[in-house]
Amino acid sequence: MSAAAAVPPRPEADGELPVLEHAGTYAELTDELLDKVLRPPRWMRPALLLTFLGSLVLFAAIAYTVTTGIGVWGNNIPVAWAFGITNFVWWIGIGHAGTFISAFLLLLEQRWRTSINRFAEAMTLFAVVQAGLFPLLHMGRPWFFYWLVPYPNTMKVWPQFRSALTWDVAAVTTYLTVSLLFWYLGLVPDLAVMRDRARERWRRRAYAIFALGWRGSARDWHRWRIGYGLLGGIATPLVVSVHSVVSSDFAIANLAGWHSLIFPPYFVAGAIYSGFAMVLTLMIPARRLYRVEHVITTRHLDSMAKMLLVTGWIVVYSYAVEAWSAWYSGERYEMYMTLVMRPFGPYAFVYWVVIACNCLTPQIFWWRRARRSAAALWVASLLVQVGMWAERFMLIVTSQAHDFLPSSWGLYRPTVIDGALLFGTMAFFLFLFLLFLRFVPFIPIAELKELKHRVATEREERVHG
Amino acid sequence: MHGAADLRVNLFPAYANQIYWLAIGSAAAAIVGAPAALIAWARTPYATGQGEPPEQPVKFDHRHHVRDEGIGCEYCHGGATRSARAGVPATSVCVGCHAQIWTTSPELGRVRESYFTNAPIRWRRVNALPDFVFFDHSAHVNKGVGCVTCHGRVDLMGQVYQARPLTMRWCLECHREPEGHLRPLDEVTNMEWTPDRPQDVLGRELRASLGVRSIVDCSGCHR
Amino acid sequence: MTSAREARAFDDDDDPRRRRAAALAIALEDARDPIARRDFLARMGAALALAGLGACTRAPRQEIVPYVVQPPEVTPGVPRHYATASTLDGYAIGLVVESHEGRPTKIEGNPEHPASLGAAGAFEQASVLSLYDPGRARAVTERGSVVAWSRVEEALTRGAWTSTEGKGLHLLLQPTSSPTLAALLDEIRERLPRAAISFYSPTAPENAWEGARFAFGRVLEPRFALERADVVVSLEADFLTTGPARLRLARSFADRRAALDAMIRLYVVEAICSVTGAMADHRLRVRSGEILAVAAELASAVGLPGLPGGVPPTLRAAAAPHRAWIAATARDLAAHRGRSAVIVGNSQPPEVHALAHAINAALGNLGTTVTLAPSPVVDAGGPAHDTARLAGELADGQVDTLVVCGTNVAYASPADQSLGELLARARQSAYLGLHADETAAKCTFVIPEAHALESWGDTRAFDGTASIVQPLIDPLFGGRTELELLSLFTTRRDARAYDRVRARVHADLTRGGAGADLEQRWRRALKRGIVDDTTIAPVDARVDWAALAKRLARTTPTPPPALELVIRPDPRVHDGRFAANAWLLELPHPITKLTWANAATVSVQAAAQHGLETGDEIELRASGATITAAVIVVPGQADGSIGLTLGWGRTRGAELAHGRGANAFALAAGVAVAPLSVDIRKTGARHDLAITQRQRDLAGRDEDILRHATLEEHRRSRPPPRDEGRRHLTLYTKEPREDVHQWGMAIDLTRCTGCGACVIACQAENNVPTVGPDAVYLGREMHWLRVDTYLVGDPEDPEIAPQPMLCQHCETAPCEYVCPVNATVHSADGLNEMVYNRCVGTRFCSNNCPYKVRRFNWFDFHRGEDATRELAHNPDVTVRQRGVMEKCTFCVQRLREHGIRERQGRAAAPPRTACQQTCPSAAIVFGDLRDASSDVARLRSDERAYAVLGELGTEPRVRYLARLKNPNPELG
Amino acid sequence: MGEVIIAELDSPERVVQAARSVRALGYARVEAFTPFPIPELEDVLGVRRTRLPRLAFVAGLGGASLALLVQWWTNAVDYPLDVGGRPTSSLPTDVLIVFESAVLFAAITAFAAVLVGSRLPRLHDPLFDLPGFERTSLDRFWLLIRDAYDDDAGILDEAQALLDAELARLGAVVTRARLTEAGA
Repeated sequence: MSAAAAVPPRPEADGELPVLEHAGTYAELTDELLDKVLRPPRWMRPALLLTFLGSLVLFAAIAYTVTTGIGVWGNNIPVAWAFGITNFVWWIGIGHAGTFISAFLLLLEQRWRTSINRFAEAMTLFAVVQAGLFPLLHMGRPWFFYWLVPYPNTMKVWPQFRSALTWDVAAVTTYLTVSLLFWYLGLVPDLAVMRDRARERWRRRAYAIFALGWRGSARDWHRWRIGYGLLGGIATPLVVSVHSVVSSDFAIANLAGWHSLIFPPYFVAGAIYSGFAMVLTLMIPARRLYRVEHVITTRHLDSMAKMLLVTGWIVVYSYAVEAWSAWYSGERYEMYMTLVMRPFGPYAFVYWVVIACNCLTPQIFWWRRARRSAAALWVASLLVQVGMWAERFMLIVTSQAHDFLPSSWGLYRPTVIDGALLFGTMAFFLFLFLLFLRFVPFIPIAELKELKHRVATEREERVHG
Repeated sequence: MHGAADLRVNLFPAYANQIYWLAIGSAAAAIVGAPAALIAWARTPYATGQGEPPEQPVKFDHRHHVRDEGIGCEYCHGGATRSARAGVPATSVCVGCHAQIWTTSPELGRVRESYFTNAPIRWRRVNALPDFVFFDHSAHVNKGVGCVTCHGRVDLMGQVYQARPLTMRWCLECHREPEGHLRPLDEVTNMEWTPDRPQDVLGRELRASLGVRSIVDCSGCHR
Repeated sequence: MTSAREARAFDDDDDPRRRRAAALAIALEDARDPIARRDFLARMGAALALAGLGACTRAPRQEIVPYVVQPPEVTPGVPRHYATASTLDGYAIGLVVESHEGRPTKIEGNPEHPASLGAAGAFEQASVLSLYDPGRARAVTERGSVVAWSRVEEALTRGAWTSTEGKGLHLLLQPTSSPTLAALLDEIRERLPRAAISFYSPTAPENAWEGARFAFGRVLEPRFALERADVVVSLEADFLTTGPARLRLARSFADRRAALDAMIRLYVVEAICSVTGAMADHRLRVRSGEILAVAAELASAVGLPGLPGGVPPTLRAAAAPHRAWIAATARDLAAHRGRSAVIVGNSQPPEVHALAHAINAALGNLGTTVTLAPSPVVDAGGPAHDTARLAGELADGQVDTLVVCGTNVAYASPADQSLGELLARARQSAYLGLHADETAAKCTFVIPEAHALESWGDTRAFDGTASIVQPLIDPLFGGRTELELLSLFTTRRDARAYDRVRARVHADLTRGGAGADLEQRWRRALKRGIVDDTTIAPVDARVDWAALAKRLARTTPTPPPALELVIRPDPRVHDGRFAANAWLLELPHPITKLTWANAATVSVQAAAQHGLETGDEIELRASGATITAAVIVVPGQADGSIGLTLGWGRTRGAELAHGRGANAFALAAGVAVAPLSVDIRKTGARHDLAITQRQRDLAGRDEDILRHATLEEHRRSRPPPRDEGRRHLTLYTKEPREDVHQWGMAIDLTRCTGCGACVIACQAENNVPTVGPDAVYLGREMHWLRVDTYLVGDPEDPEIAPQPMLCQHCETAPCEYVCPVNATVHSADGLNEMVYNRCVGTRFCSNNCPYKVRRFNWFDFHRGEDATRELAHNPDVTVRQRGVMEKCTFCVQRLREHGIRERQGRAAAPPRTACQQTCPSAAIVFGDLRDASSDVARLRSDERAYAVLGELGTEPRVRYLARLKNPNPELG
Repeated sequence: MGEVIIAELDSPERVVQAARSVRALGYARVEAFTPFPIPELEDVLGVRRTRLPRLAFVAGLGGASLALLVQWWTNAVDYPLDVGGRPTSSLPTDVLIVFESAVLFAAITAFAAVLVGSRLPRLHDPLFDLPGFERTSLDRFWLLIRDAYDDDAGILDEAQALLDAELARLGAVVTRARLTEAGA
């Protein structure tokens, strides 16, 4: 039952669009948000089934790869890394925007983060799950994955900690754990609400088990707020460090086009850029299908569009720096890679897709009308995601394809299994995301009520001066 | 709006908390404990294959041959001083003596059958190293490493079993500080030898005199 | 193909060796159950480990199987080496074969053998794989069904020819120089005078023999001593990789190449690019048909005083456009009288050979750089080498019994002789061959031939030196040697090959005098691989100028066709006899880098003219037959020529090569046949050519990768002061340890010809798997050592520069610090170790290696291997599993073995890597850098030495010496 | 154990005023149950500032030092290997895993501290028996006065009446209930 009348957006105190237009009481707001879960929409079951079938494609491709060998992919010498690592960097990049929204904007106390932070954080979690698949699946002998962890074995041999891959293991597991804890801590109060409001007894029991017995006393809230803020505070530098570590997979190598100091900030900006794009891609349809335009208002669209513009420009700057530093360094191999091989080599098409999608698309957000049109944002977000995947593919494959010795130049062609893995992970990601939407309120109820209370008190002060 | 009344019933009995904590505690213990258990298990004698004498085609008793008859190791396993593999005696070595004594013993039926039908005796390997490990007997035997160091007191074994874990960790201990395990060359096959002087003193001397190096490079054993 | 089990049922013959072999074959058959034990473990291990239970399982029980009676000389674990020899077209190359407990695993050259000097070519190295080829013929069959040997004995010794003193009996053999076989053939001729004996090989040097007869009136073979030559002119003679003395010539040529103060100069005139052409200082691109005119022009330019009337001008007309080039060459030859040589390839007509002999005579080379001697090959140049007589007799049905030994005549003979169909005309025919191939299909009896490593025999090198061929292993599939089969036609029907060879060699030894210590000298000949003083003395031959003039006057040069088809033996499968050998099929062609197929090579202009590019398919029509083949554009090939190699398009007997490449024989072509006129049509289809190196251009990186210059440029531009002194900035100061060896390698690019022998030697020594054409096309070949061939110089007529590229064992290796599990680390003695059992296959090390010399096991390449094929593995090297990285280890198994023996005072010579040991031109030098007197230390400090991609800071332990050429100042 | 007074209010401002007045009346053991966090309540009820950040910081340090120790001991002490000529242990390459490990330990400790601090996780809690408690997560704001009937001196004797008057003024629904056992 949607209580919100189609009230025209009233300017906020600071002249911005309103963050929340909900006239009803707390109870109405709570029940409205709970209905999203307690009475799932009609399309939920078929969507779950469809994405589950997609996930089966993924698991089939994984099983086939592990039992037969990496040879079923298109990888070869010199291009030993291709779709596998591209997907890994792309997925973990997408994850970072979720943490960025829920943690970094929490520190900045940006109001517009409240209604979308769990949505984004869940996207992070499932993106990192997809990303975590590839470092293991990508190995030639995945059944010895545990050798990457320093456990005392009967061989007295340890992992080698100068390699970026051991850093990756630490970074991805830490990131997954911190995201999970941060997401779950924010979720506990809402699970308590579900425990109290669900109809059937077994459903309330189920939520009660996950709500950990949350009571909502002032002492609990105090500890929760400090704890949640602290996790947010920890997660923000973590985001930067994780994607810097992921970028160091390439930066510590000596390939032309890989080893440049711009990579860590370049990858982090690129990650947040593609992450916001994914948030938009998921949020705009969810917002319409669940009819919560009054909770996820145009203010959110506008802010996210600005974020796309900002990170877009950082990425453009990074491309420019990469090309300029190659030219300026005068080193033959770097110049060949960035100024000849990428724009005009065998993978030139990918390079120009990157330029079009990553550099040109966000420029439309200089205009306010574009920033506020959901359709424009959705299309732009898809283009940006395609552009960012293409950018990772270009960075990774072109540098390996035309390396130092011309005799070892070679090309990479994807195989069916590569494609199955890429789309399989997309399907599996959507499947997990739909499960999240099915069982957990994707808009944080407690935080939203607090926001509603704060917005109401501010409006009182403004009116009564 | 949901009827508020019917929601009040308490969901769980009082003792549910204990079960809850137990469940969470055991889950945490499993996450930490399982790998630890595996790590510990890998070091048990069962995992390293120690102590179980495999079923051999002929019941050869080292106690009798070594202690009673005083046959030295090199008589049957002479390859140790010259080759990577110490080797197992050909049937002709057994028949060398057993053509004269115990010629009709049922225990030696398989030996005689092997000798006359020219079909080798298929012994079961006791001290088995993985395929990717290239152990060289001659390198060790000529550097003062005794047979007993790795094979244990074979002269006391009715049926030969693996006496040492033979894990890489175990080999590395000796490769790191060979002094602790060296003996004079003429004592290599002496199972009952004990150092007359403190082992580290004797070891340092032997290490210098025999030119023993501490090989911890991977290609020392893996190639 | 019949299984070993059937073979056993019928093999009742008495030879104990054959019974043991049959038992062995059955044991191997049983060992190859569908899920081989090792494979089950790998699969089981993978499943368990995936469930994280890897630590729970224990290694399953293995077996130790000792001897019943241990031969005194055998110590399990210590390899033994035996001398033997391999024969190609009748000429021997002495070999030393390493054997582990009676199982030959590695072939090396015999340093004392004149044709080997310690080196071995690709064919010799790969022959160990042919021994264990599971596709070999396994049982004696009669029209497809297995029969006993006694049936063959009874059938072959009965026929009309027994009563007509052998009329109707026809023996078709491979050309041979074996004294024992020659004696046996004499025995047969004496007993059956009217029996016909003929020899056939598509690559026999018939033109050379005929050419010698023109010049000297009798068949003589030239022997070239390039160590004494300053100038060499090659008329389409690829003497560095073909011909009986190829290894020796490669060594002497390379020696004189590397002696910068007296650097040899090479002129080559050829149509198709060849390895020798790549080494030429000046290379004239002309059609193969025009070379007769070029030879005539050269002869007249050099001046033949003895020739009445000089060289007929009609012959020289076609060479007009190249007169200047030829004149300069002639002047250079004249300036080096007595210290030069003109060499002609087998594909050139006899007249060119005669002219070359004339030129050598005129220049006074005869006796110094060129000596002539009768051929060691039985009946060389005689009528027996002409199959026309056999074809005629078969056609009108006069042949009662035909015995074909070893030569796959049905496939490997020009189609117009149609020997393939005619074979069926004989009443009964027997084929002795390694494989049940095309000829076997047409013969009544198929008898498995014993591989060279399984048989007794003897053979002679190019200079006549006899070598005894001794078996390393019992015949795996009950094979028989030629001697044993042909013994059926002599009185001593069941004489064993060993007895015949022993008798023959004793005769040679006693000819030399004292017969007392015969047994001891027999053993010495066996041990050294050479029978003393059996070399054929050179003859002081005089050119018969009158006959030569008459001959030249009679030859009317046929105008070369617009587009000629030039046929060459294939550097990998020769004439098709090695087509079942996976190593050779996957060896990249020295020039085109193509594997698993042959292709029609086309020049750049011809390709442009016909709108062709590499990978297109064309239809070739010549002498009434048409075949289709893929195209490869080769810069530097003559415009009017299309090149095609023999030996491909096999249909039977070479499982791996069936249907691969185009069969040149179908166009009625052969090496000795003059180039055919051909017309081509683009069919529009495309071929996925499995080429290992697609990018042939150095992209301006010559300075970093392959430094090349002329001798003058090198002398003028003294290289900058050694950068070794000024150690460029590095964060990692690590001085190599003094108390252990510090291994290093130096590769002299001036010496390296790019022949590829090192690639096969490395593959044989280190159990490197072959992966098949599709995997090579994807870029997944496994060679640890590859020969990169770049095109340098002007793009129109570029120079081909080979560079062997292997792991550089860098001191600050970029591959080591990126491995997450310590699977590749540096040893104290300077080796970059690759620990297969620790590798988890992230492949970051391959990405970070600037030389891209790391190979990855994309699949389990050893899984499908037959139990017989697994016998070829070197027991000292791990056989790698799926998902593991592998690379050159500087033959660490040899280094460790040497280290262990050295510390026990049993040390032999310093260790040598497999590639160094087999390199014909001694271009690869390996040794201890710490020892200043070692060659490698000297070469590393040579002024030509440089590190590939040195400024990346990898500090490689391999140094390359710049590739120098010695061009004639006149020709620029 | 014992009798408690529950005041149910319907807006955050009123619950803050109610809390202030209850505290003014001298009641010490007072708790509030609200659907969302209200910072002012914490000061009024005198909630001690949690030691969680300090705990997390210490855990972070522990994680960092553990990571540094593991990396140094494994690569430089237990099995030192020559890897690309690089030093066996160097800070620049170790610092990344040190930071990750610090973050991991800090986060886990923070999460655990939040739960353990509130003596969670629990399935059963006597508070759940109080009628209408489930509304505290929806839209009702509760005040729970535990020492309403304790007879120690701290509380004014006529407090009871004043309390009822004040709560009535704020429109609170006041009920009395018995807590079965010492629910925290």
